Amino acid sequence: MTATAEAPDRRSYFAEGWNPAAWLLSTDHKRIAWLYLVALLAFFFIGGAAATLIRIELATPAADLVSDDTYNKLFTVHGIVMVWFFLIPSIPATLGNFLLPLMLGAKDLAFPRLNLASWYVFMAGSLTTLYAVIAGGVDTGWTFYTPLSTMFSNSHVSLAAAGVFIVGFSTIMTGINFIVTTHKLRAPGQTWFRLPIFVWTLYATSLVMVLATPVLAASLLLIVADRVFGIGIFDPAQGGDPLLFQHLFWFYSHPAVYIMILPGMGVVSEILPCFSRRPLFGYRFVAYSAMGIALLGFLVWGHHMFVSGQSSFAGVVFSFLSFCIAVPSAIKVFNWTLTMRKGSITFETPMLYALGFLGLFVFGGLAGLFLAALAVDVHLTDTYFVIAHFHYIMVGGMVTAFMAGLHFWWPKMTGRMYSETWGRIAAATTFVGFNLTFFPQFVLGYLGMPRRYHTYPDEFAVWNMLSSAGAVILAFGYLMPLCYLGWSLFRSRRAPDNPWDATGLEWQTSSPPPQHNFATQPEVTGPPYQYELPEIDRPAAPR
Amino acid sequence: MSAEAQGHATGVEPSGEFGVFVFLVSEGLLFSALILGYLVARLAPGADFAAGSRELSLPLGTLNTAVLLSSSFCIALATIWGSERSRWARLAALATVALGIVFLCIKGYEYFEEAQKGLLPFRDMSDRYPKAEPQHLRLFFDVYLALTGTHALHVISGIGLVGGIALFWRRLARPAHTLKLAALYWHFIDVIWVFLFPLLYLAR
Amino acid sequence: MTIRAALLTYVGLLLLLALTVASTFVPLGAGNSLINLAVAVAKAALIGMVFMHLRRSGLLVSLTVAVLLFWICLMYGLTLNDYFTR
Amino acid sequence: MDSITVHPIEASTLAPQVDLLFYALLAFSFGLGIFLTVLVVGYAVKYRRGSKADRSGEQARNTVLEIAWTSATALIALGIFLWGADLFLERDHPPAGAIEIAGIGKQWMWIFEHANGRREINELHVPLGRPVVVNLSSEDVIHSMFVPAFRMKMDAVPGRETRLWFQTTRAGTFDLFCAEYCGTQHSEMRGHIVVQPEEQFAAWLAAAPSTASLVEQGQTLFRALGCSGCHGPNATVRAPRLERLYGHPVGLSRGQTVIADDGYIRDSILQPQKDVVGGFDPIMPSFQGLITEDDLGKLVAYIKSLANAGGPP
Repeated sequence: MTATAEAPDRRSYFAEGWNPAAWLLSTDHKRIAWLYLVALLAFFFIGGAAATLIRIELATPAADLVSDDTYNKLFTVHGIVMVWFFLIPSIPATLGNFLLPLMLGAKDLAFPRLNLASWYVFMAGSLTTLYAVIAGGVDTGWTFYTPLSTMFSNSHVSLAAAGVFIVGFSTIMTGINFIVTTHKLRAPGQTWFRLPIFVWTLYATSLVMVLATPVLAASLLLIVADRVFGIGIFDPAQGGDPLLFQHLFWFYSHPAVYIMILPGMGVVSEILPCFSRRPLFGYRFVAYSAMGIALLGFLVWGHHMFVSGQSSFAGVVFSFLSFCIAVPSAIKVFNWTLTMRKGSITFETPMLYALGFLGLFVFGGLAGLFLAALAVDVHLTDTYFVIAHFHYIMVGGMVTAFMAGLHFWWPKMTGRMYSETWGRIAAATTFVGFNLTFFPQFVLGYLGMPRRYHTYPDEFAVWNMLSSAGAVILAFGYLMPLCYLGWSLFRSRRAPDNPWDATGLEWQTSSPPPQHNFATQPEVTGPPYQYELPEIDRPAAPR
Repeated sequence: MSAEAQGHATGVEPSGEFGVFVFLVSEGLLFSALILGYLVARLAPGADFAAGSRELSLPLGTLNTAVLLSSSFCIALATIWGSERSRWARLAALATVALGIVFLCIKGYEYFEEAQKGLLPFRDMSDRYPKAEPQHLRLFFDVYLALTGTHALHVISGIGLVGGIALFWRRLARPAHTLKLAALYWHFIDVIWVFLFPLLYLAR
Repeated sequence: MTIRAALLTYVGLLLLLALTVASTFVPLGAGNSLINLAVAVAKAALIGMVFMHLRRSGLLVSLTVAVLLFWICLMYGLTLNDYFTR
Repeated sequence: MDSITVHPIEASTLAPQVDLLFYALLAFSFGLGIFLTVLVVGYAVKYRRGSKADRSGEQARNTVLEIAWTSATALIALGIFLWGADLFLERDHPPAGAIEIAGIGKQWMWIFEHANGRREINELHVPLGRPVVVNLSSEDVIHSMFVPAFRMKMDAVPGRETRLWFQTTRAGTFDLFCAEYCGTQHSEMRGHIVVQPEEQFAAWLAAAPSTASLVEQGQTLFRALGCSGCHGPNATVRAPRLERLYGHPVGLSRGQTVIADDGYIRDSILQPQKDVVGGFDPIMPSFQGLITEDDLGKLVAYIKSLANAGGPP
């Protein structure tokens, strides 16, 4: 505990012990982050494979690759895996897990064993669901709408729901751990307004995790109870109400969208200042807007239900609240943009991804305005417009931010640099591939193509073909980093402690960090993002 | 907030307590969501949902509430004695577990009786229940089973937790502190029942 | 929390239980539900304040409990907003 | 279709109004999106490392600016909200004199029933220019009736009745989709809306195979199911009479008064114990699960037809 007689341990966490137990039983948050990273990447490619099959099937209007039943199971797997086994834990459980203690100047999270347990719970849950998928599949869609899921589906709904339920526990554990860590383990001098924005967004995300996930648990519990015992709380034949399920489900699932996007916003808030060599513009407003989004995110779930039979009055209320959440999101975008002003900008891979995020997030967010506007939503809801909108936010936004963060902190995590050239090519490829895949879907949705359609009328063929073509490019964009990042682990030059010349406590320790993160307890003396222009761009001293 | 701002200065103890409370918030929302199902059914215009309440056994429900309140009292004593390093702490914890088991037994007996009457979905109700119109009763018992079942699962995990601490008392680094955290969970289960009892048994 | 405080709380809880059960035998219409709810809140407050020593916990823990109550209000308010206006 | 479509056909009175808002939003989004893109790309080029741009006088915050764009965003959002909500609320007010059609979703087909009893499957004929109300229900899971050309969509929820209305503006055949995922053959649950000029529609309707009208079928069911045994004129059991019921207030045993609308009649058949009429015993059995949505619609139609029948109650 005290740094008295012992010499500071300079061996990195990465080098220490390479037997399975040293990784699988480690309570070191940095190693647990790796456990999560490997698991999540596997799930990302499982979900991606399902998406690929979906896009191949949809390349032509007729059913020519898979049967309708298989198609339904494919999009269900894609949804469940991507939402719960990739997007929800993506940045928090990997980058967050790795960086939160480092950014706070702490030795570990508040509850290291709980952290390890959360990974095992995650694996138990996700493998349960995966087993349900292999054993025959689930065909309810990731939304599990009743009474389809309770009374009419003959697939493995209970098992899949149980898996998701278990993964929920892991999410809550991570949330608790992050909240307590942020409150209790900040370095001396690190006041709330000296925290990096990434910590703010992780904190906001954790709040949402702890407050929303139990409600998902309740709704899944009731579905399983209905299938097993016939507890018909959602069953109209017993006087229950199927819409209650939608209320409970979206009470979780809309805030869950913010679990997915908030950490991405945090990552971008770290990267933009670093590569612009400028402090983050309007730091306090960005921090407040993260908390604002976490709160407002709970008030808007009814906008998924405008045509569901919910009362018109409730529809109007939820529409109004949905427009309110546009405000904090817009604040962030304006502040990021102005951060670049009068900077000294360089375009390394993380910056390219971050700029890509900015573009895709802006257009995805603006599409949200269409869906919040009641009369327009009546036409667009349950069509490909919605699909395009949330993929712009979750894939264009979140996955791009995840890639940005992974490239930004890769040298810190591994102590190795990757190929900058390949990094830039991959960033550009994903950006182009993404837009080609998902922009046509906006048009398809406006034309009226409903989502979850296995076959479709001929008039939608051209745009679907374009979208499928884009998906091929996108797939290459995601496979490339897997190769060159993997390669960099073995054959690549060693990274310096602070390759980007960035501020923030995590860059003050070695790359990769030693087991207990810091040789001496760091102290924080000023606000974050104290970047200065390099010599070459420094203006003449003002008079 | 002054201790807060110090960050590292605050010890592990408040972290544990704070962590448990954050967890209880999560648990609280789980039950709130289930109770919302109850409210939606009960507040629906017309339906005589609360009539199902008359089919429950008020004496057993009252007794069970008293049992659970007593268990809370027991574990409160256990934490007091635990902080005084008294041997009584472990005994009080065991008494808490015993009361928890009594609670489950009574609850189980109630389920048994209700299933006999054909009120629970464990048996086919259309044959068993004599009235022609089981509609509202059925929904009431659906909600009843979901709420009390989830609560019973929490009692079971509480028994495991407190029982484990009592059994492995000597092997724990700080048994009294661990017990204090477990007690928070136990009291929380009690608070949930305090709301379930009037909602289900006293709706009439 | 002293043993005396715990004992007093316990007795108080049992009295409240007796009160709420007894009140169901007096037909008061909606008043019954109101009494039951009030008693439940009182019991929960007793358990929370004394047994869970919320009284002595710091601002942070109080805030945590407040967050729970606030979010329950959000959930109930916005959901029932639909059911009452259908 | 070979040409690339970007704009769906407008075929209802609502469609151009929704499109106006849609294109207004599109213009705003592209305006703002391109402005931000230009700004980001512009800054990226202008302030790239080593460029000759003037970097003096930079700020890390500007509270006035923050407040300005926060309130600007809020105001614009409020404007779009009001516009969208205003248009949306029209759905609660179908024009008077609309023709009513029963629409039933069922895995995996749409069944429509006209007032005169003519049924069609996966096709719906409607007269041009007349407002049409479709009363939606579902036999099994949630479906959603979606006609892109009308910019109109509504879920059909089991256990209750929902409603959508439209008024067509051009003749032709338009796509009808199920928009809510409803199981294996969800994407096959498609059909057409055939909009015909009034005379043609009337001819089509009249050419119906000689089935009885909905009301007549309802009357037959009313006897077949034994409803008339209690509710009929010669009934021995004391049950409320149904003449002049629809649209009139009913005093309930709980002391409240409700207006007997479609939902009330429906609920009274399926859940008779829910709203018992004052002065009567709760003896009616439930028909939940015993009759199909289809038959339920006929019964409701029959009971509605009794609204103007008979003498004073």
